[in-house]
Amino acid sequence: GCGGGGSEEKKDAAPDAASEVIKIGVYEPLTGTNAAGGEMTVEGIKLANQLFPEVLGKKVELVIVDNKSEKQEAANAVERLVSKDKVNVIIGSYGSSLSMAGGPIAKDAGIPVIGCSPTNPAVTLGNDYYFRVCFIDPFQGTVMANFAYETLGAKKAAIIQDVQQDYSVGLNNYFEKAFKQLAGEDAIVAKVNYNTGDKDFSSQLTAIKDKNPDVIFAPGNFTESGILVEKARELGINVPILGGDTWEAEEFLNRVKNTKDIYFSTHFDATQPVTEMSKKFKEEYEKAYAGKQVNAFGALGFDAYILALDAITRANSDDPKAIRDALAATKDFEGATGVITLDTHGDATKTAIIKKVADGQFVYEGKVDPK
Amino acid sequence: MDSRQNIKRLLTLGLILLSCLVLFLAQNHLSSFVIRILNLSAIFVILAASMNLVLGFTGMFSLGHAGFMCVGAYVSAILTMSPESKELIYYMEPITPVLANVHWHWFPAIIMAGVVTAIFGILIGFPALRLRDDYLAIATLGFGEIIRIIVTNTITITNGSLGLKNIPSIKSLWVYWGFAIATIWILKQLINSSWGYAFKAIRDNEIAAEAMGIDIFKHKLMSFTVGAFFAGLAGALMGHLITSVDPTMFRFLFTFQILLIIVLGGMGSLTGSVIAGVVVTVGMEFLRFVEQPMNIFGMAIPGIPGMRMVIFSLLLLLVILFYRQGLMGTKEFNWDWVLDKLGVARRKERGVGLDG
Amino acid sequence: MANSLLVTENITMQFGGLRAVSDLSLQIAPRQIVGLIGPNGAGKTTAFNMITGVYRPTMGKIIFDGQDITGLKPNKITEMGIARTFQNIRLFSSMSVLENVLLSKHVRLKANPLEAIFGLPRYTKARKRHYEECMELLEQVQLADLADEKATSLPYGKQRRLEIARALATQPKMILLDEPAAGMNPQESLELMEFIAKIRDQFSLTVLMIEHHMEVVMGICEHIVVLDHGETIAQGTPTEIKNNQQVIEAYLGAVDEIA
Amino acid sequence: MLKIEDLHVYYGGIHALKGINMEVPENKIVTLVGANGAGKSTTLRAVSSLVLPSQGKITFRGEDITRAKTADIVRKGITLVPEGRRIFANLTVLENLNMGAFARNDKEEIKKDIQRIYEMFPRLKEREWQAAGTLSGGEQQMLAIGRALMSRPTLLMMDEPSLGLAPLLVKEVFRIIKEIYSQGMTILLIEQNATAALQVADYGYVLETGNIVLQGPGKELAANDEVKRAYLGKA
Amino acid sequence: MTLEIFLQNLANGISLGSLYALIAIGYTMVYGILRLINFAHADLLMVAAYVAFYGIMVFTLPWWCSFLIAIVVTALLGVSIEKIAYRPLRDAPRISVLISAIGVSFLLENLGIVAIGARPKSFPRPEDLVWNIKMGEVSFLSLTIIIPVVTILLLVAVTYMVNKTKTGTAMRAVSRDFETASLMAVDVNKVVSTTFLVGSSLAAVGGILYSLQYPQIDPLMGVFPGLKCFIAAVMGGIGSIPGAMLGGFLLGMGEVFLVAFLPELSGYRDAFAFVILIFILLFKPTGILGENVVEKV
Ligand SMILES: Nc1ncnc2c1ncn2[C@@H]1O[C@H](COP(=O)(O)OP(=O)(O)OP(=O)(O)O)[C@@H](O)[C@H]1O
Ligand SMILES: Nc1ncnc2c1ncn2[C@@H]1O[C@H](COP(=O)(O)OP(=O)(O)OP(=O)(O)O)[C@@H](O)[C@H]1O
Ligand SMILES: CC(C)C[C@H](N)C(=O)O
Ligand SMILES: [Mg+2]
Ligand SMILES: [Mg+2]
Repeated sequence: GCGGGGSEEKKDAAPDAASEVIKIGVYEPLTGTNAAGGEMTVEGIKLANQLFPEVLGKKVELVIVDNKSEKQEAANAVERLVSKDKVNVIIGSYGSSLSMAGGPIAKDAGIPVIGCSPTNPAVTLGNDYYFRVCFIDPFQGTVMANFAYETLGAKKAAIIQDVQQDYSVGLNNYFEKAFKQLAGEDAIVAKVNYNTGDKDFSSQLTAIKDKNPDVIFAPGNFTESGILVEKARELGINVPILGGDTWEAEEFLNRVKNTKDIYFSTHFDATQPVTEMSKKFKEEYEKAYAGKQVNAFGALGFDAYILALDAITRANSDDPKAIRDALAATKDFEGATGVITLDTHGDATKTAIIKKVADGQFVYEGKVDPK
Repeated sequence: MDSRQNIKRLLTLGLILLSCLVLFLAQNHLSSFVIRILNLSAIFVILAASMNLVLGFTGMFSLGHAGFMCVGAYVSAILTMSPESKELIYYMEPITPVLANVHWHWFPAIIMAGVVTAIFGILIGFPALRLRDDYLAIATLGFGEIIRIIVTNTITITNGSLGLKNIPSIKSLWVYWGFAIATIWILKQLINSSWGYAFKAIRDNEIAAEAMGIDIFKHKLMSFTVGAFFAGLAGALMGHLITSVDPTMFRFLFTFQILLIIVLGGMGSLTGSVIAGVVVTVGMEFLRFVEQPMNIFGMAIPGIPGMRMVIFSLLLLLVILFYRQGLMGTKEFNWDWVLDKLGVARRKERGVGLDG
Repeated sequence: MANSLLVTENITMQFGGLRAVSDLSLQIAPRQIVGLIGPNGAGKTTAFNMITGVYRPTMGKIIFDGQDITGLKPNKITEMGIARTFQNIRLFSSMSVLENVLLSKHVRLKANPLEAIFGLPRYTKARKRHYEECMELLEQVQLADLADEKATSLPYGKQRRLEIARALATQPKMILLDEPAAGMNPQESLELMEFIAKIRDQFSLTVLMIEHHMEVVMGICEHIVVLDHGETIAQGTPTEIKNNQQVIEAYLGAVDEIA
Repeated sequence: MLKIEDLHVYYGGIHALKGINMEVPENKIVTLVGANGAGKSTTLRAVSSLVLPSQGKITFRGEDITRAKTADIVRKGITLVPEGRRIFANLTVLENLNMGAFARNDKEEIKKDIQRIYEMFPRLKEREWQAAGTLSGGEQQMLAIGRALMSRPTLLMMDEPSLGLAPLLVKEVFRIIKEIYSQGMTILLIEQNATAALQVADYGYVLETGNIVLQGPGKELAANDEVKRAYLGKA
Repeated sequence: MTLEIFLQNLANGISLGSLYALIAIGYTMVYGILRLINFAHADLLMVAAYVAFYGIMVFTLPWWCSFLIAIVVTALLGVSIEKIAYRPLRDAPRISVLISAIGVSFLLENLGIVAIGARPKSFPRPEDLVWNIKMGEVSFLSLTIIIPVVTILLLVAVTYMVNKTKTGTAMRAVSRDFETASLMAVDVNKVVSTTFLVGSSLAAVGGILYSLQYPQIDPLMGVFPGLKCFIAAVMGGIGSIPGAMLGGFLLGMGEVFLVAFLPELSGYRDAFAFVILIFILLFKPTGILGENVVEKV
């Protein structure tokens, strides 16, 4: 009939029960602006697949599609996974907005998705087929505000945000709220913006320098952030600079390794194994990808995969609906990044790790458990 | 009316019925993936055809299409999203009360998206259309980016970079292709009309066109505005297809993508835009296989992300270097051609679009 | 002059430091053929450009058919009844001969685009009528058999004629021709001369033309205006001009066989 | 000196030259006359390799120059004054003249030649530093000829040098043609103004839609009835 | 705003502005001759950066040697691009050449992604080239001085070449009329190649300095500076070399001071570039120093 809005699906039959393999679809940005993050995540997923190639006695087949860091491609990718490749469960995607583009399609098709690192709350909101193995930005923002106020003793903070990144804007927003609560309404002395792709931050930083904050909160893509932090030091801004989980990347480290007082929250630390799986992950990762830094995104990709297998085992079925139900019931699952319990939204309640840069390395600084 | 006219009428009617049948069959028998790709094709067809009006037919080198899409996408999204959704989504700063409780049906909302975008088109056209060639190109590209940046920064209306989600989803081929066919028909009628010839005259020789009594500015603005209208429409449809929008979707690179479709199809050919719109959209999806791991003669080749864009750019270069007219040049599909092929007798008549 | 169709009152065009035309005053009666001559760069084309609205005169006034048209846009002026051709041919290259001519009717079309899109009768009828008028016009200028040819594939001489036909299709009262015989050999020039005389009679036109071919100018113009360095150095009948010493010095040169 | 044999040129589907045979002897003025679109310009353009013939042979002093590079043809001594002047509007008069001598490296001689051109056209000397685009039509034509002479051609081809010029200037142009001819140059001239052209020419060819239909000494052609009727406008 | 902060901003503005100017000059040169917006110019920055990167990091060549190789490779690449992708389209409509340029640009970017991956790499900063200078409260990198100096030297060299040498005159002649230039015995292809050689070398120098200033390189790194510098070139009047210089400085300074004086508007920084561009074009439709090429009727 004529008319849109209808959301009932007729043809997308669930994968036939008798199929020989279980398919896990992966949609990640492998090209475009977010490619680096997608690449790290996929490394973790592939590693997990090598270690655990089977479930329920069937072979697990990964179907990896590139979403080009573009929303319409992300939507196409998920549609393709659900209807052409007929996957049983999906993993993805680095970047909350890409995840939001894919989410509704998976939901309509009744295929569960496990996000690795999308931390924006809106990803799982109103979508009971979307889960994630990471914590969310409100938590992360609060953690960093507390850290700044309590541990670093900061009274005045400056904020730099990438106005084009929902992640950056969202996280800053939570930080701002939490920090104001702790240090008073006037505690944010400067708030300046930049755009994705910018490389010149000198004027923003000069403006901040003028305001003399005790700490700078500057979450964003590690590409821009690396240059930003380096520039800040060049300009003689020596106060601590704080960021979020995206900073855990080799590229960022390379930029800032000669500086100090760089802190960020993340999901995982290889030197502080929290579970058996953490150790295993670290060992295997170093074996498989010699020369690369063990990182949180790889770990999260790894966790998403093993959680999917766990859910399939618990459901004892490859039926997506059954897998979804099993995922929703996830409790105390031991992943590489920690013990994962999914709440009613499908978000992981997990410990946040704070790391800092010292001696050219990311070093464990502390951890904050969820309340 | 001679017999040939009647035959053409019948053929057109037949084609319409056939399209309906095809749509009906497709809607009911194709997988949702294929349907999505076809829907996306329809959007690109609208985009390419409307940009072709401006670029190919009126000769204005305008690159603001992505910006116009952005406007359309947001207008329709904000008008159709449920108040509850809005409350949920606008968590940084609440939406302005004026818009908080609007909740329209998608059809008027999409039309409204076109209208609002057309108004933007007029506002931008007024200053920009005094410029020409590369200067016009860079200025319109600039306006497109400015729109996007404004959308990013007006948080109480657009929710800024967080974008919008939970936009009511439309999946039906009928809607997308309905709009696409209507667009093509309207543009065809316009292009074959006296106004269409005025556009082409401006493209061919502005000074002479003006000397023949054509108000250059008015006609340019008209073409530009019509182009903006349909771009807005396409943007709105894009929003309903993906169900979430954010400003980064509408970078100027998106405009280039449409530009490439036009050139591949043939500047100044609507038929070309339609064919290339579908071929490129479907082709890009088809080309995914080059990024999948492959087994060639027992050799395992890992998937290389980005490979299909390499192939796409190579194909583009080959077309432009060796087949620069594109698929159709400035030719259009028409029944005369078909009938000639079929050997149906033809009375001498002139192709000046009097039936338009 | 009360019965003049076109009057220019001391029009002047200044480009930066250059005064391309100064104080040009023309009075052209209906159905007259007037020649505008002068050395290269004298300001003839500039005078045309002022009259047709391409440039706005720095000073002076232009009255056409009793109305002040100074500074109106070219399309408005065309609408009011002045059409022109160009020194270098400017046809619409993507269009056929017929389409080139038909385009000139756009300015006379009384309908809106929506009527055109939905094919409503007011539009289709007008269009049909225009089509017939244009075909008739092409018959008159002997281009009818080439109606479907691409305009720019025509031989040069015919392109020039088409340009004139296209100008005529706007239904002008007056037509301005800028060097219509340029690039024609003497024989072709003679044919063109006859053609201009013919259309003047047929469409009861007023003609103002720029031309360097003296056979044409002297043969057809009833009145001649001579410009040099923007100044009007002489006006009068062909015989007067031919014998004007100043004109001979500045423009014609000593009379000999090369004309 | 220049010999063209069975020259065919196509522009896409248009067969512009259909087998032209002609010859330009040393130190003569040869003229090509014909209606618009007859193929006169095309012939000269083919000699300069600005269009490539599909068939035929062009030899210059016995050397085959068909399809040689334009720049090399100029170096061999054939220079074309193109239709419509085509001066470099953004360069000064002096720079235009220097461009004419682009192939040469004899700086001193170039300077002398420029002075000679200035003697020939005192107007150009006055405008030495002016951007050429702002010159009047007649001055531009002088410049175009002067520029061509700067390459010290042995064969100068001129395509409608009097186009769009006022009568006085037309006379001037013909005076110049005679002058350079008297200095020993060979000239191949195209003119719409057939009357004048045939008067100065030693030999003439009449072109009609890509074919040579008549040829003969200039004065003879000028007297030919057919030519008179078709091109000279005299019965 | 204190004096220090003002001086700091000035230093920031100068280094950004001269970087923009340098890249804009390359755009303008190519545009001046071929009337072509050479989109691939932006990607030549990237190529130069990667060649220099691999030279230093993988082949452990001294930095000056790597830079030299990078300039040569990029220049040759630029010349080849013209030969393969633009020359065959010389008599085609301008839009075809433009599309070809976009195609080349896409190809270089995606080849880059396929061949070296999309992840950014850290560009090395040779210590004898980059060090920190501190003058009171004002602190800046040596690059802040090096970049403007290099830019001005190159500007002078290019201006001299275009206006005073035979090749330069030929370039200007070719820019107006290929055919007539060839009638002057000018080898048009050679002149165009030379233009690309110079333009691409400028892109290479720009790319290297850019990577030193913002030492993170990835296959898409050229897109943004490419767009910005193109804007700068248009602002100054595209085709005009001093115009490109002026546009580059204006844009760089403008951006820095916009954020400096109105930090709350820093999100509009990219829009700002376009806003001044459009503003300038409205008053001077061919840019500040652009020639007014009115078509004579
Ligand atoms: N737009 C303009 N800007 C500056 N100067 C101009 C402009 N248009 C014309 N001129 C100058 O004004 C003068 C008159 O030019 P115009 O074209 O009117 O001459 P003309 O009499 O038509 O000459 P010709 O017979 O060669 O066509 C010339 O010196 C010309 O260079
Ligand atoms: N670039 C071109 N493309 C297509 N056809 C062309 C081209 N140049 C010339 N022609 C055609 O070739 C034929 C010969 O043209 P050519 O210019 O040689 O004529 P001509 O004798 O010099 O005429 P004119 O007196 O107008 O200069 C004409 O039919 C013309 O239309
Ligand atoms: C910046 C992003 C790519 C990653 C981030 N954690 C998000 O949720 O979006
Ligand atoms: Mg004139
Ligand atoms: Mg000719």
